[in-house]
Amino acid sequence: MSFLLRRLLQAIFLLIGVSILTFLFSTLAPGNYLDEMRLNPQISAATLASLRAQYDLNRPLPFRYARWVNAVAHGELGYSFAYNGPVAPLLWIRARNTLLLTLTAMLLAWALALPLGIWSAERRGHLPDRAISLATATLMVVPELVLALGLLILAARSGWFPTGGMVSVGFAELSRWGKLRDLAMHMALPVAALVLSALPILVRHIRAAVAEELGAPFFRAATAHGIPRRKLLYRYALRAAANPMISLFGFSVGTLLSASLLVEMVMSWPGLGPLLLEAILARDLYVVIGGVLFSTIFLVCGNFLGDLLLYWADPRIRTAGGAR
Amino acid sequence: MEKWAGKDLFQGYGMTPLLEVQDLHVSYGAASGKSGVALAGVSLRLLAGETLGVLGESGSGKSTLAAALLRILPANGIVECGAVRFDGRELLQCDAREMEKIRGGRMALIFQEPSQALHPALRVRQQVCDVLAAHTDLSRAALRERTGRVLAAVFPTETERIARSYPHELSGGQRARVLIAQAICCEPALIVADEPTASLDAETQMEILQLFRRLREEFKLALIWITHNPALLAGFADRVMILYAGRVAEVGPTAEVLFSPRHPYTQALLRCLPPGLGKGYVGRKTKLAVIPGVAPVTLRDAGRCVFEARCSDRMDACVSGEPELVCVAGKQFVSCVKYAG
Amino acid sequence: MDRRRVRRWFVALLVLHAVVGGAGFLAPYDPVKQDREHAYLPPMRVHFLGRGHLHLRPFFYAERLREGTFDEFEEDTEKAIPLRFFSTGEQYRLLGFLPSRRHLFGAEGARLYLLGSDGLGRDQLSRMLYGGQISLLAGLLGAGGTIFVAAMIGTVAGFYGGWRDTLLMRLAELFLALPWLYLLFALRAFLPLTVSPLRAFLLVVVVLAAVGWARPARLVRGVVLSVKERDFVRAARGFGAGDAYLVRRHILPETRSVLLTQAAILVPQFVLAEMTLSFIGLGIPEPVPSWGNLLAILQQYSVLVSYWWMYLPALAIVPFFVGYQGLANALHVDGVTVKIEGKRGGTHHDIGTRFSPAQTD
Amino acid sequence: MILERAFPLRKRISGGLLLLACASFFLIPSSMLPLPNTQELLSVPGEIGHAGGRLVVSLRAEPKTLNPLSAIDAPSREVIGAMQADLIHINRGTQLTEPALAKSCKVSSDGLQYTLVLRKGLRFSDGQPLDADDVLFTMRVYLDESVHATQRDLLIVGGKPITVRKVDSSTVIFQMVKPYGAGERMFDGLTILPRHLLEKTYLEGRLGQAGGLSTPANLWAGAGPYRLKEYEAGQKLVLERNPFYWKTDVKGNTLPYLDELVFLFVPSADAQVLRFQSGETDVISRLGAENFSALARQQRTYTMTDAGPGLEYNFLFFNLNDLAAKAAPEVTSKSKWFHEVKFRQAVSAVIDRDAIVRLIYQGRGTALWGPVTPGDRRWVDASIGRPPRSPDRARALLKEAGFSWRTDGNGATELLDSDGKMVEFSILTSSSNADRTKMAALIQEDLKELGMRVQVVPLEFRSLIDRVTQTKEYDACVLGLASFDADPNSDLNVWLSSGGTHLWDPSQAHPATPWEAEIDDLMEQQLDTPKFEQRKKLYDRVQEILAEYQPMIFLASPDILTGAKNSIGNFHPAVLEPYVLWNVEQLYVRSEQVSASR
Repeated sequence: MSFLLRRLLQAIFLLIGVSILTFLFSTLAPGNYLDEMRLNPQISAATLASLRAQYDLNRPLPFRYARWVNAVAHGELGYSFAYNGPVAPLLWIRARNTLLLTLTAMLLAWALALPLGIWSAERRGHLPDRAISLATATLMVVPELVLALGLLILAARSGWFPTGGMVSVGFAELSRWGKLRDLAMHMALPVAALVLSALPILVRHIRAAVAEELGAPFFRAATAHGIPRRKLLYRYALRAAANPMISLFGFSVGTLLSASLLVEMVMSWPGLGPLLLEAILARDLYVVIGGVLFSTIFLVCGNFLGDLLLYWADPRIRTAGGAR
Repeated sequence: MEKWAGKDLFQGYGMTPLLEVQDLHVSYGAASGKSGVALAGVSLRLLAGETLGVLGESGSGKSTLAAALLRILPANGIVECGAVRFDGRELLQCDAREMEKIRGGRMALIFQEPSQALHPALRVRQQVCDVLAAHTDLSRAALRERTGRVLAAVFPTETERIARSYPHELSGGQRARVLIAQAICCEPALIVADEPTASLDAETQMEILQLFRRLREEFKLALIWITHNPALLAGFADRVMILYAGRVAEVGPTAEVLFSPRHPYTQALLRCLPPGLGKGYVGRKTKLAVIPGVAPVTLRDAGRCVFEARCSDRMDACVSGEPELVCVAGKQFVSCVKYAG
Repeated sequence: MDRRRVRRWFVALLVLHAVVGGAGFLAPYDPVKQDREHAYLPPMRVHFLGRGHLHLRPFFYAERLREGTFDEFEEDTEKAIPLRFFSTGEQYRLLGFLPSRRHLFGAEGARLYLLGSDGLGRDQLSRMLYGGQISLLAGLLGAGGTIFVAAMIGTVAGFYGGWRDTLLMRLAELFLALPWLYLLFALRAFLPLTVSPLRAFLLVVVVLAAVGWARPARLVRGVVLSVKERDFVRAARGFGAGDAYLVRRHILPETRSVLLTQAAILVPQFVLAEMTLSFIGLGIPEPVPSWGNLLAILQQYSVLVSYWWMYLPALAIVPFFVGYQGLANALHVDGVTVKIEGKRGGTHHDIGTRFSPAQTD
Repeated sequence: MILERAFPLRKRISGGLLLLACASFFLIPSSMLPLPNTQELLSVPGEIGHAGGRLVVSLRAEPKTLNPLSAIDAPSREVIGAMQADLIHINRGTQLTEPALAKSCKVSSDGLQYTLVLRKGLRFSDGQPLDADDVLFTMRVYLDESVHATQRDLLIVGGKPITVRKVDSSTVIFQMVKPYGAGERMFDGLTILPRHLLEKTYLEGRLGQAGGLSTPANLWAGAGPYRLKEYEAGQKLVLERNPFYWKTDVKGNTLPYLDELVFLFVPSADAQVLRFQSGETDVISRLGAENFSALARQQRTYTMTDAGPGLEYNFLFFNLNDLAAKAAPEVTSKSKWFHEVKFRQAVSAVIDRDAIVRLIYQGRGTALWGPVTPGDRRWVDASIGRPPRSPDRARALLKEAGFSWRTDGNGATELLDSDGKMVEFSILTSSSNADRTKMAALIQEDLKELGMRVQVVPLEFRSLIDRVTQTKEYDACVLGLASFDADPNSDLNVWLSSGGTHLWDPSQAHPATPWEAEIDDLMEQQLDTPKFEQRKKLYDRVQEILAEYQPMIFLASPDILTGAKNSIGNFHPAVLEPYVLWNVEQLYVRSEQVSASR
């Protein structure tokens, strides 16, 4: 219980730290939301000045931060300059869309990476391993951006998949099955891009971790006891190799909200990514801070999950008292 | 002179051996292309219920022998030639599935270093249970029940606590007992124990040895007991085999090999025992100059006696060819030119 | 275990780096020199046969724009231009200091675009070669720095645990959570406008390294945490081994495989990070080429569908990345075997003593 | 629930009518109320189309608001343009004004009074009538300082806000203190707001925040061809046909033709191209030349159209701010070069504008020597010289200004100023605009020929604006501006020395140079001059001064490049925003496609 409490406290401190630093960075970054209006000849300096005042942009940083904290205390995340409205509802819907995408991608990536990594580790130095190594190396070389674009071109050329968005224009008119199919078709490309970019890293880590255990004495001992190969690999080796993999898993949960920024941009997936990037470029301060806080919360949860899993998977840590 | 080869050696025994190894050659390949020979023509026979002690210094091929018998050599280990007949089956010809059945089933291996031979993140009960599950089709309940019985056999007290523990929560001796439980749970005909007590203190060693004695009786076990400590074999093994550089230096009944060794190597080996253990060999503790990496062993055909360089009784004949095992007295066989011809 | 494989990859990488290092000699032209008549010129064909008979010296035809188009060219078969090897051309400095005018090949009368030209008529081959210099330097420096910092922090956190662990890991989380785009904008604002491109970029690489440590550090910490509990470490501690000794002899070697895997991932990642940076205006500024710059242009639909030779820089990167990963794998396998044979006690002492692992690192 | 909420409303209606009103309220939905016979509709020329169908358009970013008062981003303006209407409208095709909600406009002889008569029977998209009170309300809102309406500055003429008064329910008179040169054009974009929906919000002081995208469709209305149907965050905005629209085609069919107008949010230009290419969107605009050619090369079911030169002008400008305060020696010496007219003229002379047009716009653009592009047909000054590129002339100019050359160790020439300092500076560009970065690279190479050492520094857009308008720490910058109207007034803030967009030296208290003072004078004069010919003469002079003193070195103007599926009828892209949707009420899907897409 005290363990949980301590993690919670740490999480709160982390959130405070992140919010303060984000505030700080945002002030250090040159320009502000109103700069674009500066280039609009229709808008006079007087109007700009009054807008600045309205948005508190000429107030000192601590004042703005205090205001924001106060708003958060009242369950609001601040106000979007660009959208002229509260931040929280803006973020919620997009966070949901992002999660739909990244969660699917993450599960799929792990589901693929585990057998591939283990197989590759088992056949270390043999043809399958080499083939997998080459494939992961190649995938790693291809930048995520180019990968996503390549998939898009493929979609455009072949016409098999839609080239972006989350649902078709006529989504509302479809049957339930049609809707599901439509969503799946739209998800196929971004998920593929995310899986392909995550896969090489996962496979390599899993391979490295499992390969280490395959030569371990306990593994040979278990072999000598005639435990079937499949069980050996998926239970003994995997379980023993869990430690680094759990860290990685915690990380992939933690980055669920932020991992897909580029892919969302390219595939015009209505997630947090495009919103945040646009907000950063437009200096829409509170949207950015809100978004960062959202992803921080996920990161905290991911780490927490990772710790819990580690605690569960490695009894040695457990007996050490969990004092970590 | 009787040759140590083929069946003739056991004619006197008058029964089919449980395990018969013939002319086993094992080498380790390195990706650099060179390969090293770990076993160069080892042959042995074992009867049901018999205990064979295998004695040798580090690097003599003891562990390779154990691994080769169960075909769990590391990926770069290759059985070059030879035959391993066990229980009427040619093991080197079995497919992977058959081998899985035999390992831990009819033939079990007990690893050295009990602290590392157990999975660090699984409970003891689970690890024993997994072995049982691999070889039987028992229901969950039956598996659990039998696991409990097996554990009770090695841990008369505190059975339940130990069953629930993780390996790192146990003492060295307890871990060794868990390994034994894993090995005996499917009532094998043969257990290969690779220095099972090497890392234990003397008292625990004795306890484990005691346990083995009991189990040997109870389950009619044949045992191959690999060790570098001759003291453990006295009064425990039926016969002793001395390995040197992947070759059998000497083999014979325990008492004869330990108390009247013929091979210069055996003699040297026993000379470095602590005083008071072997009578007649109490002397100055002469430490063997073990030079790792001086390796006539990497050669398949050394063309000379592999011990020649370190031998105190060197003769000219030592370099003229590899000596063959010859019978010197009763069931005692030695590979040394001194006794040849 | 596999000294030969390690050496093989190492030599392969060395050759690749030498190629990039010798860009001045191998590249026929100055990478920033524009040729406004030949924008988006596809790779030229080098001919051996012309007008029915074999030529001793390979030659190519000058190309000119097809009437009324902006990116379609045709060969001017009237103008055959012989290829000259070891020709004199624009001045360059080999490896940054040796001035020379000698190029592997060149031609007089028209420029030869072996790999085509970009939107401003700059030679792609030259840009690829020169671009590699900056990108690789950035990748190596960045990854080296990151791994160093990560190993330090991860080990300290994992080994000492307690408040140090908490502090460092919270810090890592903080670093992972922050919107770095902002910081980079802010950083650019603080930089003077006209720092030399290389220096501006190296600075950003340093920042990236400082930012990038969080993830490998966490992985290292995970490994250290579990290694710390292994018996041989406990044993060593029991023997009275000091912290420094333990870390050096037992903990750090165990983290090696994770660090190498991370390094293998990081070098390419840092090369690619430069592309993202170029995209937001923080990378190597135009017109200086870098692989990031050259790839960033692929984001344009038109380039992606019309000018296939603009993909070629991606191919240039492949051998390097494959090389790095091959090297890391070879080292990595090595790391694993060290552990099996060396540290986990003498299971295979008989092997271990004879095939002592190659000390490759 | 509905009853309870409806009740207080009905209470206002006096006793006897209550029952009747109550009945009609439930029986006849307001949208079904018969239209009065007296409705005066505007009939517009063009192809006769078919009713029905759906048009899908992509927007580069999500619109931020539906509220015309606070919309400043292009996507919002594009969406609002389809939902709202103004009294007098600038026809994007002809670039001339034409009647819209107002059927006539009379200007008094002194040019100070505009009498506008509204069409009869006008209704907002929710069926409520639109009359003079709505116009008064709208003007009141726009002029209210606390609302921060972006249109407010336009409505202040001669330092005084325009006043409005109502004559009768369909006639209003706009009164100003000084004549206004652009005249009726100022009414364009002044969308008439529905008083019945917004007055309460306005009085509560929350009008600026109203009209967020999540506004329920029944609480938002306009007089434009389409009305809000639904919004899905991050994905799309769907508009539906406004049944009360006031235009018909020449055959008397009510407009608009389309049932639905769908805006998809596609956050990158290249993704927009892809979706158009794959047929997911029907029209595309704001295309880069390379993407345009790439699409044109594989056109199948769509046709690409080059609408001709637009109003965007790209230019290089030097930092001409008075930086005496920051008297770092290298800043002052740079400032000295930049303030030297001959230096700027030399730079202009050596820039290869044809190469810019060829390499960046693939020929789909025009080289510029002055600020007005050929797309601005009525205002372009044809007499401005178009000297070809001449490094020799540039060198002569530099020599006259006291610069000299020397050869450095590597055999390259270096330009030195009269103090022997090497000429070295940086050019900022927006990193998100590939075209301008490329322009800067071309200029860099051109200037190398004069021995100038130039570095291109691509910066993220806001950082760049911050440098140019706030900190003023820069040497030179490549930027582009797009006039939103073909009238000099739209660029007033760029040319007036007091203007915030007077980029090279913004917001001056007093004109820093005589020629800037002259431009100020000329611009003020044309503002008060109602006659086009006179204004043109004044503005021509402005263009000549700019071309001579080169505070901005004008480079090139891209064509407006668009495309549409072959099935879209009445597609006539214009060079004014919104390039393809300006006649959205007339766009239609050809009949075979309507049935096919269903």
